[in-house]
Amino acid sequence: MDNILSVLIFFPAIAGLLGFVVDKKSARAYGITVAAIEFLLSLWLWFSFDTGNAGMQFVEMIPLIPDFGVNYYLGVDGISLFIILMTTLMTLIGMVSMSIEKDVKNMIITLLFLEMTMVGVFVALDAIVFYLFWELSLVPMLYIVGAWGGPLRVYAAIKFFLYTFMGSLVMLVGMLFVAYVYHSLTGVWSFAITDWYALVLPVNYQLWLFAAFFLGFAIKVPMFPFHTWLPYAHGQAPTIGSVILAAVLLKMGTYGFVRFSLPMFPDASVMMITPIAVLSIIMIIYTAMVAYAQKDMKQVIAYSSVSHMGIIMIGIFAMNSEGIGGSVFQMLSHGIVSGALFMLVGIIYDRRHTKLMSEFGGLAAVMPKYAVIFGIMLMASVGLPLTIGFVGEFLVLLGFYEISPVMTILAGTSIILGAVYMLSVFKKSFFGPVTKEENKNLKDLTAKETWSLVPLVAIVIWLGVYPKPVLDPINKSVNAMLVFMEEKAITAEAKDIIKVPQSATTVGEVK
Amino acid sequence: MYEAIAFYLFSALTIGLFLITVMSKNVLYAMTSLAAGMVLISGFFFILGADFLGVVQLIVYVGAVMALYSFAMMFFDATRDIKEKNTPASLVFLLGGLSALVLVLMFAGPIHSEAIQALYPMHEGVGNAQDVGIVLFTKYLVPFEVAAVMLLVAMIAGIILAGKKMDQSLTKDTSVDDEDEILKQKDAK
Amino acid sequence: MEGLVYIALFAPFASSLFAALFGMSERKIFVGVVASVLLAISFVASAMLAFYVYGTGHAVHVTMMDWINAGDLRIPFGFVVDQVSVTMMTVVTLVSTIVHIYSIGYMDHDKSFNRFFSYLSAFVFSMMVLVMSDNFAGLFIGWEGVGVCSWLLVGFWYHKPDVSREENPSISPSWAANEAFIMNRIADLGMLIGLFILYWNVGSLQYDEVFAAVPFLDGTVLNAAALALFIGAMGKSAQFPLHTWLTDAMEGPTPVSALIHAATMVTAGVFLVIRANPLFSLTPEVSYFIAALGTFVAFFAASMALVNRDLKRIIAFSTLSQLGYMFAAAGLGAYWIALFHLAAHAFFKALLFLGAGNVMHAMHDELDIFKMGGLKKVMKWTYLYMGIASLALAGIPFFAGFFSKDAIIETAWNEGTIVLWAILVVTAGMTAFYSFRQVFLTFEGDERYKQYGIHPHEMYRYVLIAMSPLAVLAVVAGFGMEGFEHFVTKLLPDYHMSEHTHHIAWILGLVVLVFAVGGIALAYKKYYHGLKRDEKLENSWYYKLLANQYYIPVLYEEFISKPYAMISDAMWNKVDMKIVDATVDGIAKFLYKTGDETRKMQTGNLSNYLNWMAVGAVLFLVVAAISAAAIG
Amino acid sequence: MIGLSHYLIVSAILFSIGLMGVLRRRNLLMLFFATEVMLNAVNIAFAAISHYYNDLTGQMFAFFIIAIAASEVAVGLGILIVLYKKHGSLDLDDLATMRG
Repeated sequence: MDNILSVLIFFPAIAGLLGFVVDKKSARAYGITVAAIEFLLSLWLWFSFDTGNAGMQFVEMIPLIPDFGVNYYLGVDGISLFIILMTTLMTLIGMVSMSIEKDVKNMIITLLFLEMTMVGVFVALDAIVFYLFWELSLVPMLYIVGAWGGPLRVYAAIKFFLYTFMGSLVMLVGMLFVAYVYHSLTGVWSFAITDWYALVLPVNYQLWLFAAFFLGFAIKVPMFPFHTWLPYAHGQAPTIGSVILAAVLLKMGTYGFVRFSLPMFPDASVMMITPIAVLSIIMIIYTAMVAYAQKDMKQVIAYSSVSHMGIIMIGIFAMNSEGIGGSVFQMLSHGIVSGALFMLVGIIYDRRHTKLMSEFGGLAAVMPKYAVIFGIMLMASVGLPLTIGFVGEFLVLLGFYEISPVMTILAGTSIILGAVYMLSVFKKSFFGPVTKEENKNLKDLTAKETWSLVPLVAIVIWLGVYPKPVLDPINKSVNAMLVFMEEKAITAEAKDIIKVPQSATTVGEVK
Repeated sequence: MYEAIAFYLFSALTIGLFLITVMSKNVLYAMTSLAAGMVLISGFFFILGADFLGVVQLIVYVGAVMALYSFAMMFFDATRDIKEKNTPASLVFLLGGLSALVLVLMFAGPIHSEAIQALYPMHEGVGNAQDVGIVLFTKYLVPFEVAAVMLLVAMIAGIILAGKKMDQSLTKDTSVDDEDEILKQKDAK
Repeated sequence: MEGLVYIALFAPFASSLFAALFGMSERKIFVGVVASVLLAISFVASAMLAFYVYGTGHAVHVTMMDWINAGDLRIPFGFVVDQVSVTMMTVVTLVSTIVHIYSIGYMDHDKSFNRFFSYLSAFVFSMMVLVMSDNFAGLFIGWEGVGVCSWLLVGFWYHKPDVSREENPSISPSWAANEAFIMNRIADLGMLIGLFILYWNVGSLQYDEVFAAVPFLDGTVLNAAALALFIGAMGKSAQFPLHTWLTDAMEGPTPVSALIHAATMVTAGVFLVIRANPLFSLTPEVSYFIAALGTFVAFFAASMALVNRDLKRIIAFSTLSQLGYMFAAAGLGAYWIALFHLAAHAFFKALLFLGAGNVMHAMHDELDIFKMGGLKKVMKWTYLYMGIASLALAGIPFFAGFFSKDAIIETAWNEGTIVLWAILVVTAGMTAFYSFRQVFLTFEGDERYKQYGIHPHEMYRYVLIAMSPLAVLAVVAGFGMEGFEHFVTKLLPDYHMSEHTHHIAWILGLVVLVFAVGGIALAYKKYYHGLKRDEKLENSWYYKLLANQYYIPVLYEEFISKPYAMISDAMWNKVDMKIVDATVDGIAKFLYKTGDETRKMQTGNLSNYLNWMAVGAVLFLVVAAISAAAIG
Repeated sequence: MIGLSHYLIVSAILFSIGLMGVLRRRNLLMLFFATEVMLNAVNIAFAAISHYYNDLTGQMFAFFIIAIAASEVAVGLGILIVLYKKHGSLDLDDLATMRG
């Protein structure tokens, strides 16, 4: 299976096309089967992944527009591998847990197309192919929010689409410019990211390009002050939409920073550490406070998502292996935990048709299983050791401490503020007496819900206790990236700040 | 010296005449001054040594175009002053003046002409008409033929538009009118 | 020996999982029994390890597996059983075993009986991870783990509604649980920062590597690291200003208070300081700060205990006060004395709490000592236990507390910190007074409970038997002091009184004793013969100040919680909606409006179009002219 | 001595006059006149450049412009006549039927 990546991309798409002829009643089963096969394929990808190799693997290259160096160029490394796994897993689990009654068949097809674009973004090694999937991913999401959303769905969907689209257009200009510079320096057209990595750009070019890419990625992340589309999108999206949005789509932004901004513009990245860190810290503290003020349970999770993305951002700009590795790990952790939290909110919404916390209270007594799983996810969200949330957050803060202790302390308040809003949600919804009559006879988790959540709980604990199988490949690729970033950096400042771990400099040493 | 005198004379006259064309309320005055201006422009061409162009200018503009205008004016009531709601003069003079100012400023500046190379240089001792002819029928043959076809098309179009059945509207669908009338008749019945 | 380490560590974990299996089902006695047995196994393993370490003097060090490897960071799940950790292990498992057995009786009417055991065992597991870990990250796992278990257990009766602060100072169990968790998180941030400082300066978080490297580090770095770690310790050990959660945590079931909020978890901060003694002994300023803060808290907490009416809160304040003593000792460099006081305190304080639990059980959850009195008739065993514990707490000779507390006070004198010494001595007197005020008000005097229609009864016999080891230890633990010193100073720096102090030791002891006995005598005089309320005193400002905990919880609420909620709300409604989002929408609206306005250019009149075209042409001309001028 | 600039300036002034005409007039016929003025102004510039750079290209352009102007007049006048017949007026304000 040399072309496993193409299979991963196009299997769901083709299956989605075939889905049009599937009977409406069996659409759901069909979707779950396809998603399950896709997940198994991605597992196979992991098992055949050579963990000792830090470079790109399973590379595929087919020329698309040879005159301009546009190739269908795919590959995975330790950084993207697990995000792909998470994508396929969350799609599968999202489908299993899906509670939509209306137009299930269309939803399944949309989700399968969405899966194609998401996998495509994470495996693309050609900027044009990356951009193509990046923009394509907007369409199914637009459709999901706009067709199955709440009362303000059209507003939310259009806001989501236009906002992210605007950012990515600027990014496209940046990409074209990089290709132009590449052409003028080497005489060859190329859109391959791996070729671009070799490009040493002057600092002022780097700054401009960094800004262009930043806009595209930052809106997607979404960084403060570009975050306001997210609460609307989450607030209006159906549960499955929120799950995919929080788990995967936001990761595209942070993944973009790791894949493009850092290795291509090391000097600019180092120069931008302080502004980005300041934005991220504002994002962490400010959105944590906003989350605390929310009355709607889903909005709390939505804003907490933003807050956690801030942690991921500062980790990326820690410029050392601990920070970046921690960030990539935190992407997975946030994907799984926030995805699960959105699913949990969806479950209570299905029962009560409200997400206002004032409508709940005392649910722990009525729905103990639900409360337990919610509690575990909550603890993972606030970064409790031995859950998946801790590893990433710890590494990120540890990594960033080297850059700036003061900012680390400020960013570290996330562990306090996170606890404040999360515990307040838990207290308002689950603790206290059962006051509302409607809540007295709520059904606990059904088998379907349990089976979609239990794997996530298992992963949350497994990766919290034993993150090594995931952390090692990530680390390897991050180290390799740092090595060439340091080599490539022009300014002395950047060379100084980019810190290659000792274990990566001594080649061949096995610890 | 004569060239300078001629230039200034022609300049002053063309500017004056064209101003009349633009400002006059009477179509006849406007057309007359336009024709006169065009004659003077051909004068410029002669000063500049573009004899053939000057002649063409005279024939085409002063001859053909002006004749067309005169015929056209017969359809309109030419003696009457045109009543029109002119655009506010301030805007006109602002824009016109501004463009004149900017253009003049640009053209008054020094012209860097070192880089310019003649693509089709004129030849010493050869008449202008000969030069033009050679270039026109070699390098510009295709555009020339296209222009010829265009003129032909324009001629036919002019004839069709203004020619036969001039008492009938080309835009109104007469058949519809007929139907309307039939309907009206039916209603009347 | 490795096997024993794993047994000691994982028996509580197994117990927790086992109980969790039945977490949502009916009360099953065997769950409690199995949990207690597993805990006892853990205790036996710990005790065997203690003998092994005592006998051989070698520490047992095991590394289970890698946890986090990233960059140069290597964190394994490694466990070390040395003199310090084995002491803690033994104390923790012993007290836990007793508390587990006790809980079978205490929780017998609770429908969440199984869940309780699951949490309780999980707590013990976390605590074992905390004390046994061979690196700071592992310590942090345990540190947070006990925090979560504490959250679960304090909020165990989560179904109780929130009430006003006047009715119940801790509002509700769930409120208290959240408060405890959040306050601990504040401190945990400090602790994390400490870990970061150590990592970036040493390159490792393993105890042995860090402690080997600290002598070579810069003074500022050491001070920062020590201070940051101590902030972590302040949270867990509820030192001022992060102390309010401890008394509120009394909302949890009493066995929880005994185990977590008296004997084990709250001493984790002290344990951290003792564990990191190579670091703290290099930072005299920070250490002195620790000692001073400890002394202050000892006095501060004791003062609040003087007037409190809530049985459990009095004991909680006394815990706080005793933690202050421990920090004072650790800050002054007498690490082994601090550890000894920690162990001794664990025994008698757990006993005291369990006794209080008996009273509570008997009084149907009534905690106001003004409503008790004369309980000795029905509860003589409990009276005996609480009496012993109070004597030990008050520092009456030959009880456990006497030896350890006396040593701490002596240390303060020895270090020449006379102010600290004086405060500690006065506090010793206050301790004696409030302990016996509580004992006398509960067990002696008139039987006030009768007017509330309560029929108290003694606790089950097996519970009382289970408590007996604690009682014995509270009496005799002090006699093991020399052996203990010999044992732990193999690892910890030895601390000896100077010759001079040694000579006047008996005078110092006598002074403390006079204060202690004086306190008891005062309590006897005032409360032994029943409650005589003094309206004037109770209305005086200082009485109210003490009774309201110096108004600190109210201040926190008024100046931190409420403003935070207000600012958060403003951030959402004003900033996020009105500024950030409005800007985005504003841009969109601007574009839309522009389109709407410019649409009016489409008049359909050719002349207007021509005008616009001319405007455009002229603009282009101007631009061209300017750029030409700029280039030329 | 008369230089290229002189011709260009005259051309510019004539062009601006034509532009003013286009702006000012509402009568279609007068608009045609103004357009002719502009076209002729440009022709002067072409001829002048051709002369001063000794290159025939300018004159070529002028020829084609004249050709186009002639065709434009032919077709345009035809349309004007049709319009006049239909509306009885050549005033643009009366012909504003394209309102958006």
